[in-house]
Amino acid sequence: MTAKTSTPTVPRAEETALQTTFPRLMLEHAKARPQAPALREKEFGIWQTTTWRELADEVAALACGMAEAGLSRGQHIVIVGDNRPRLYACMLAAQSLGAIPVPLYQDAVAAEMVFPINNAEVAFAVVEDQEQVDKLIEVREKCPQLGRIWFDDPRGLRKYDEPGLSSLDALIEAGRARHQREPGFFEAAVAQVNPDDVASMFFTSGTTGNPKGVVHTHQTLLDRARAGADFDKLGADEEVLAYLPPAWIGQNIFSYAQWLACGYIVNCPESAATVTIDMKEIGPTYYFAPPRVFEGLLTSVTIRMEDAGAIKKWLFKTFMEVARRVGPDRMDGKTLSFTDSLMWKLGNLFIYGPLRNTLGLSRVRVAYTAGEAIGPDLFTFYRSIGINLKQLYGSTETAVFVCLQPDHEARADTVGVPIAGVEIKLADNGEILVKSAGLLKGYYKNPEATAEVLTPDGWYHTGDAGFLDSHGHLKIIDRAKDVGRILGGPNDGAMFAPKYVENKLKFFPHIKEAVAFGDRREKVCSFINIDFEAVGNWAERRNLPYAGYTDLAGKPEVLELIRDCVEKVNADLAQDDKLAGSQISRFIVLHKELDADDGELTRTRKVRRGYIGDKYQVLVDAMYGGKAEQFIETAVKFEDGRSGSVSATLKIVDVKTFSSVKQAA
Amino acid sequence: MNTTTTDAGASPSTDGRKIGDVILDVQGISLAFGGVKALTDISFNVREHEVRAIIGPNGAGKSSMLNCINGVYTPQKGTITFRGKTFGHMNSRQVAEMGIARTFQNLALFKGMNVIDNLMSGRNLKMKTNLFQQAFRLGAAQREEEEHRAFVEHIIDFLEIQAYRKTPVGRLPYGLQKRVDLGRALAMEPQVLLLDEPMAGMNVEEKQDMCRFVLDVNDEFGTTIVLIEHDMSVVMDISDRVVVLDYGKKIGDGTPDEVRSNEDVISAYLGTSH
Amino acid sequence: MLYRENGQFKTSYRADQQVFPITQDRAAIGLLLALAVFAVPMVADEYAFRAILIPFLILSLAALGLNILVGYCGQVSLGTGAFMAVGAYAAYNFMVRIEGMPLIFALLLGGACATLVGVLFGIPSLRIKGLYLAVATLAAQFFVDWTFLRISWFTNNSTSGSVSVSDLSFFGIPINTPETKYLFCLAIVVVFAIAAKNLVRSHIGREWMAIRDMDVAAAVIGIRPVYAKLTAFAVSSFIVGVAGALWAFVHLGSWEPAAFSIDRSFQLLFMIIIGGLGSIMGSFFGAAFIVVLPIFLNQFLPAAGAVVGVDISTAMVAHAELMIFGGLIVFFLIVEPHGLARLWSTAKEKLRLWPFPH
Amino acid sequence: MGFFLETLIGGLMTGMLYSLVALGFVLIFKASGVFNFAQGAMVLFAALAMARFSEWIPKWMGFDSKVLANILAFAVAMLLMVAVAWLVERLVLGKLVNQEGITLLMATLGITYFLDGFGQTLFGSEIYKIDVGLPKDPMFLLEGMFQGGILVNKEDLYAAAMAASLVILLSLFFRYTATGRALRAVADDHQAAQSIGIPLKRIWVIVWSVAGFVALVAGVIWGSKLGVQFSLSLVALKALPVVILGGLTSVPGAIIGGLIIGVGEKVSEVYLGPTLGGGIEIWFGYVLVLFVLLVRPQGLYGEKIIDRV
Repeated sequence: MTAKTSTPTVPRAEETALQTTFPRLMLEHAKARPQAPALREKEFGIWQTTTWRELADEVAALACGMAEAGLSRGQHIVIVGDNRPRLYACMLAAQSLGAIPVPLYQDAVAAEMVFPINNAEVAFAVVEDQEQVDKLIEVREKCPQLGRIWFDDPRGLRKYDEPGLSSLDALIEAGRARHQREPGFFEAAVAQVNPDDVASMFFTSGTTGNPKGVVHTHQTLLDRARAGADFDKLGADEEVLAYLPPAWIGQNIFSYAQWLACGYIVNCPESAATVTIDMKEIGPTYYFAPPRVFEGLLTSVTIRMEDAGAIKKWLFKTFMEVARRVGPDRMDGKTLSFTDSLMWKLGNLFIYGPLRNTLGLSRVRVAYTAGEAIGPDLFTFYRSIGINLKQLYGSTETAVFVCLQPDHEARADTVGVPIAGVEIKLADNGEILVKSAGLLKGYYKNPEATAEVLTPDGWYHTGDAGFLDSHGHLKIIDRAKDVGRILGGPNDGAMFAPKYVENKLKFFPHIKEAVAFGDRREKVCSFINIDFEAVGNWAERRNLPYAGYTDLAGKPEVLELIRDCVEKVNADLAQDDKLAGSQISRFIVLHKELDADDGELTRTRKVRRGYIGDKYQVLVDAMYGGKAEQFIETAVKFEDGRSGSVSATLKIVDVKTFSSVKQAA
Repeated sequence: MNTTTTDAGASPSTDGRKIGDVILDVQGISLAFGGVKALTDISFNVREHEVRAIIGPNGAGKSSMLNCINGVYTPQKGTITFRGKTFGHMNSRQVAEMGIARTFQNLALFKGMNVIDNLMSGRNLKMKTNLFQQAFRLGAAQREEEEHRAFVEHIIDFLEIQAYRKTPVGRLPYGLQKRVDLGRALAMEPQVLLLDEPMAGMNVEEKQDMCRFVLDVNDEFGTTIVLIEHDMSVVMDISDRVVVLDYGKKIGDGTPDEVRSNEDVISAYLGTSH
Repeated sequence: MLYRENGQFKTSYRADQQVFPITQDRAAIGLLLALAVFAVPMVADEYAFRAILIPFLILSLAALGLNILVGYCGQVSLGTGAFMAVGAYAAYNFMVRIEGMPLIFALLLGGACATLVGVLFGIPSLRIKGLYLAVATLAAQFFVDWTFLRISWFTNNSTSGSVSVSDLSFFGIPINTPETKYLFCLAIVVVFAIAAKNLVRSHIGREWMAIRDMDVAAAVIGIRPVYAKLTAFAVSSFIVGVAGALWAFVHLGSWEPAAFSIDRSFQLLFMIIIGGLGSIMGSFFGAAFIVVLPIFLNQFLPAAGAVVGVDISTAMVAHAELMIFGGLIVFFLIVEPHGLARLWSTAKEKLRLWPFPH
Repeated sequence: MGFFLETLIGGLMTGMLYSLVALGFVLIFKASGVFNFAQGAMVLFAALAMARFSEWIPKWMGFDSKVLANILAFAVAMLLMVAVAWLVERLVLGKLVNQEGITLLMATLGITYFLDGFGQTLFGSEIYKIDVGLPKDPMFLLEGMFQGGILVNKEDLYAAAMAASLVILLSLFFRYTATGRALRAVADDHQAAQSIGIPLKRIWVIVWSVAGFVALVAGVIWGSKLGVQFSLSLVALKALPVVILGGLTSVPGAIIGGLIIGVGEKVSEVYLGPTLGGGIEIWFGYVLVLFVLLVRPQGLYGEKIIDRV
């Protein structure tokens, strides 16, 4: 393939200073500022603080203990659990020994853990609590090599007599003893770890087939972590709330790699139920969330405002108007007219400030969204109330940081400029290729997969289709492989970018998920999942009675509501002749929510288009077969693990499409 | 306090702890209000570390029995022996000091206080600073407050009510209020815990939770538990021995199985609607 | 709305247990105190001191004391006036009978005597509850009234039955100008308010509230009703007694038993009902309200009357006052039994959640 | 001896009047669990109304038959009291259902203040006379037995007689009329009463009206004795200990209590007064009650309270 565009490598500062490892960084912090807080966890009602010194000691003990237990250089150790200080300590401990922590999703079912554990011949595991222990015990006979399991929270485990199962307390005790005997051992071990040794392995929940273990070294992770930190001038005084799954590289970068790179403070919430409270208390200065979280927040805001008194509603409406008008300009650093800035200041006093406060975002200096595209309304909302929300582009394989949006240059439809140390070029099929010091070393024990994404000359195939716009900002259209062609029909040969379409749909608060079909077909059709909370409220406000999700999804009024959204999308698509062909002509509002437990979404809630296409074949055929409605029965798994089935007869809705602007003109 | 517990679902409550000797012995208790006989000549005993249930139809005198044990009512006849000490009647304070705590059938929380304060009030026996120290929060008083707060926080963690810590108990849903009630009793670090219909008026999940907590308490802290229930099914699963009362008389006593097969009990229960 | 609580997290129980855990509140209260100490003396004139500020402070103190008994421990007392009287006359006797008795000690000793009497009349509360107790406390009221009226020893055999004190001083600082009197009261009130707050948030306070909310449950967890109730009576009467002494010494100067009649008792009761039962701050709200309202009416009603062409006599104003008080009591009992304090805290909650309603 | 009997009888007579006021308390407490502090205010209010209307009505209607005037005034005053009863139920009690006794007590304190203010605004605050033609001249009894006989104030005698007959009347009313039985039922158990279809609200209005009637009579008697003025409302404070002594819920209790305290305070005043410096009656009743309560927390005739858990 030949490079279409290419950005020159930006020469990177302190190249050498980066030649370090996570454990070394920790020890440096412990030496430089032993009393400074490294971690906080809300437990027993207050924020219990761990200083760098204490952390270092704990890690030393853990490392010695693990060494005692036989964990050695190059071996893997799985870490399963929520964000807990001691689990972080365990990762550091493992890395101190040159071993490789493999964080797994704590909400994964036991079966999903078998592959990673066997794939990496894992013999050691550190888990959070009884729940995880039970899972590992369950998979044990499938993974005989899994010899030792340590747990953080002993509640409920006192009477388990499972071989090799013991508490972290015990481990630390053993470790302390070893540390007594061989005081030098720990430092020596740390010294032997090189920046180019493998630091961690992250299993990417691939949309198809087995997950792939992405191998990263201390060097790759730290290089990107530092680059990101430099880009937004992160310091040691940042406060971060660690609330996303640690197994996800995003979380791992923000509350682990950058934590050690910058030495800021990571705070762990008390429990899933208290995250919002804890968020409000901590008020992070550096915040990261995938769009769905921001979406959730916004939805809750709108819903809570529904019950507000007339005056408040009026204030809210008026000042959100102002915000929409002047907020973005303000954020982009443009100078505002006197009245505008005055109005915004008023709004800040009455609405924005309090809003930021109740959301826990008052102190945010930098907030990122990534993982998937974010809706323009959503994005502008946060920026307009004075939160410096920006997009970033990257993936597990690139150690996250590829592109970032500089302050004052954040757009909803681009993902920013390539940051220090990143080269970008486009393949002729529009796929984005990346080269940086942060690229994965390869997929674990999977050379062919590695070969697919890594060219011999060190370019990584992101699998995304996109281009750099006139300002040098990267614009993503879709997954390269998903970009298809319309076959036959009026738009024959037109480009079909399903993800792009789906996102445009999902940007409407009432639409939760969307799945678009159209590759090698004559027109585009789509499945749609309503957002139960939002649409439910919408229905209540029109006192439209409904009995549960399926019923609501079937209501003609709701279908009308959705149709409007879809038409808007079509009108929008028509603006861009490249994408005009992707307009949606028919859709079905699904009778059940797409769910990861039913395999319809990935653990990171990305839709598995292919799988869904097969599962709901009848519906797809019905849409293309021109039927008006279609009966379907689907098996579902409930929260509590029981399984049952839901059935419904679904209306198929036709939507108006627009002729491309270009053609019209 | 050590908050490790065992999951009731995973293991029956009897293993992991061994039932000891008789700790509480009730002999020939009779109680009457005016003319009305509430209890007639009730005798039974409770062994250390066991879960002992008192069952019977509504109005069988179960609560009255409890109220006699912890000194709310004074029985006209009979004695209660606790750890070898025999009493005709005790006042509630003595009972509390001896390490007997209880929960109440229809919630008796302190409505005006939040969860923490309700639990803290359960620590009053252990708080020693005088008025003056408290008035000026002199070191001792401050320290005391902090220590006991820490203890109480462990109970909050144990009962999984972190999210409601500072909520006035009045605002909590019924099931949670029951939990707080239990928490207040636990705050006393009791040796014997009297539970008055802990599952009354609860839905299935709440009942399961409560069962788990009860067994956890019994299991973790070796607390002897005397509980009243009129819902047989619950009792039979979690208790070691059962006393059956009907119209203030004892009509059965033994293991759940023995009781289940006891004619009088069956008739008593068929006689009442459940 | 004004609250910005992000970053105000607590890393110790001490920090979590402060009276005002929120920075903004601490700031506000600090500001308020500063104003009271520095700004007020500059702006207030003699009338303001004599008619509003000093009575407000002293009655707040008395209400505070009563609130501990009624609001926190749930023991209704209609005899508060009596305990004030005891404080006043006891303090008086210490002053006149002991050479060079410092004012502050006289006040405290007055409080001590009130404590004794309070505990004495509190003893029935161990056996009798609610209404019966309320009436029993009236016994204190009438008996004490009578005592100071008829037993001339207490009034130092003054022929007129009225007694007076003069040239007060606080460790050499003469307390003779309205301003000094005001500051003196302020100081005492602040100290007592802090102490009271500490008590009600310590275990004794929890014992009181436990008795109030559910006495059987309280007994079962080992709280001794005797101790809880009597301490409540003691603390309450002590504060009330000191307030009484202040009222007599600082506010009145010369007085007779009528100054502490049953009407005073009711007035204080109203203060805590309107201000907020079981709330320290409520005591101040209530006092402020009931001190200011009559003054307001005296100004406002005649004026209003003049507008509609009716001339309103002082008697009518007095009657209107009675009616308005009566109406307000009923209103608060029905609409907001927790009084102004609750309104205040709800408002505060709303501000914290702003712009959200809940 | 003669002198003692005199005091005794005097005591009994005042006692009778206490009982009358106390009866007002008991009625209301039985029926609505409200300890009606406002009873005294109602007495004052009723008396004021009576006094003023008996002046005004002849003026307005231009006749001067004292009897007629009194009858009309009495009727009007009674109507007023019914109105008050109705308003109290509508505006206060109806909104405080199932509240604690103490809250209700405080509410009636509010009512007291309101009525005092309202009454004096309507009828003025000077001292007024009620003259229902009670003979004022003294009479002597048992002159044969003691020399000089026993001096008894006729007025008192009539008053006591009226009081007594009213008391009897009411107890009969309670025992034998349907409303009376309904009242008792309500007193025993509100829910139950409601469930068997007794209209609580109406009952309450009735009770308060009856109480108003009692207040009126008391007001008339005391008024014609001492003249109608603000201090009249303090009669309530006299009656409080009587009620408590009697045990809140018991009609006979109220009567006995009244007599005991009436006699007690007269006798003590006469025999201890001089030594203690007089004015004992101010507190005698209360201190007596205090001690009785220590022995019988529920008063002489009250039911024993058992805490159920």
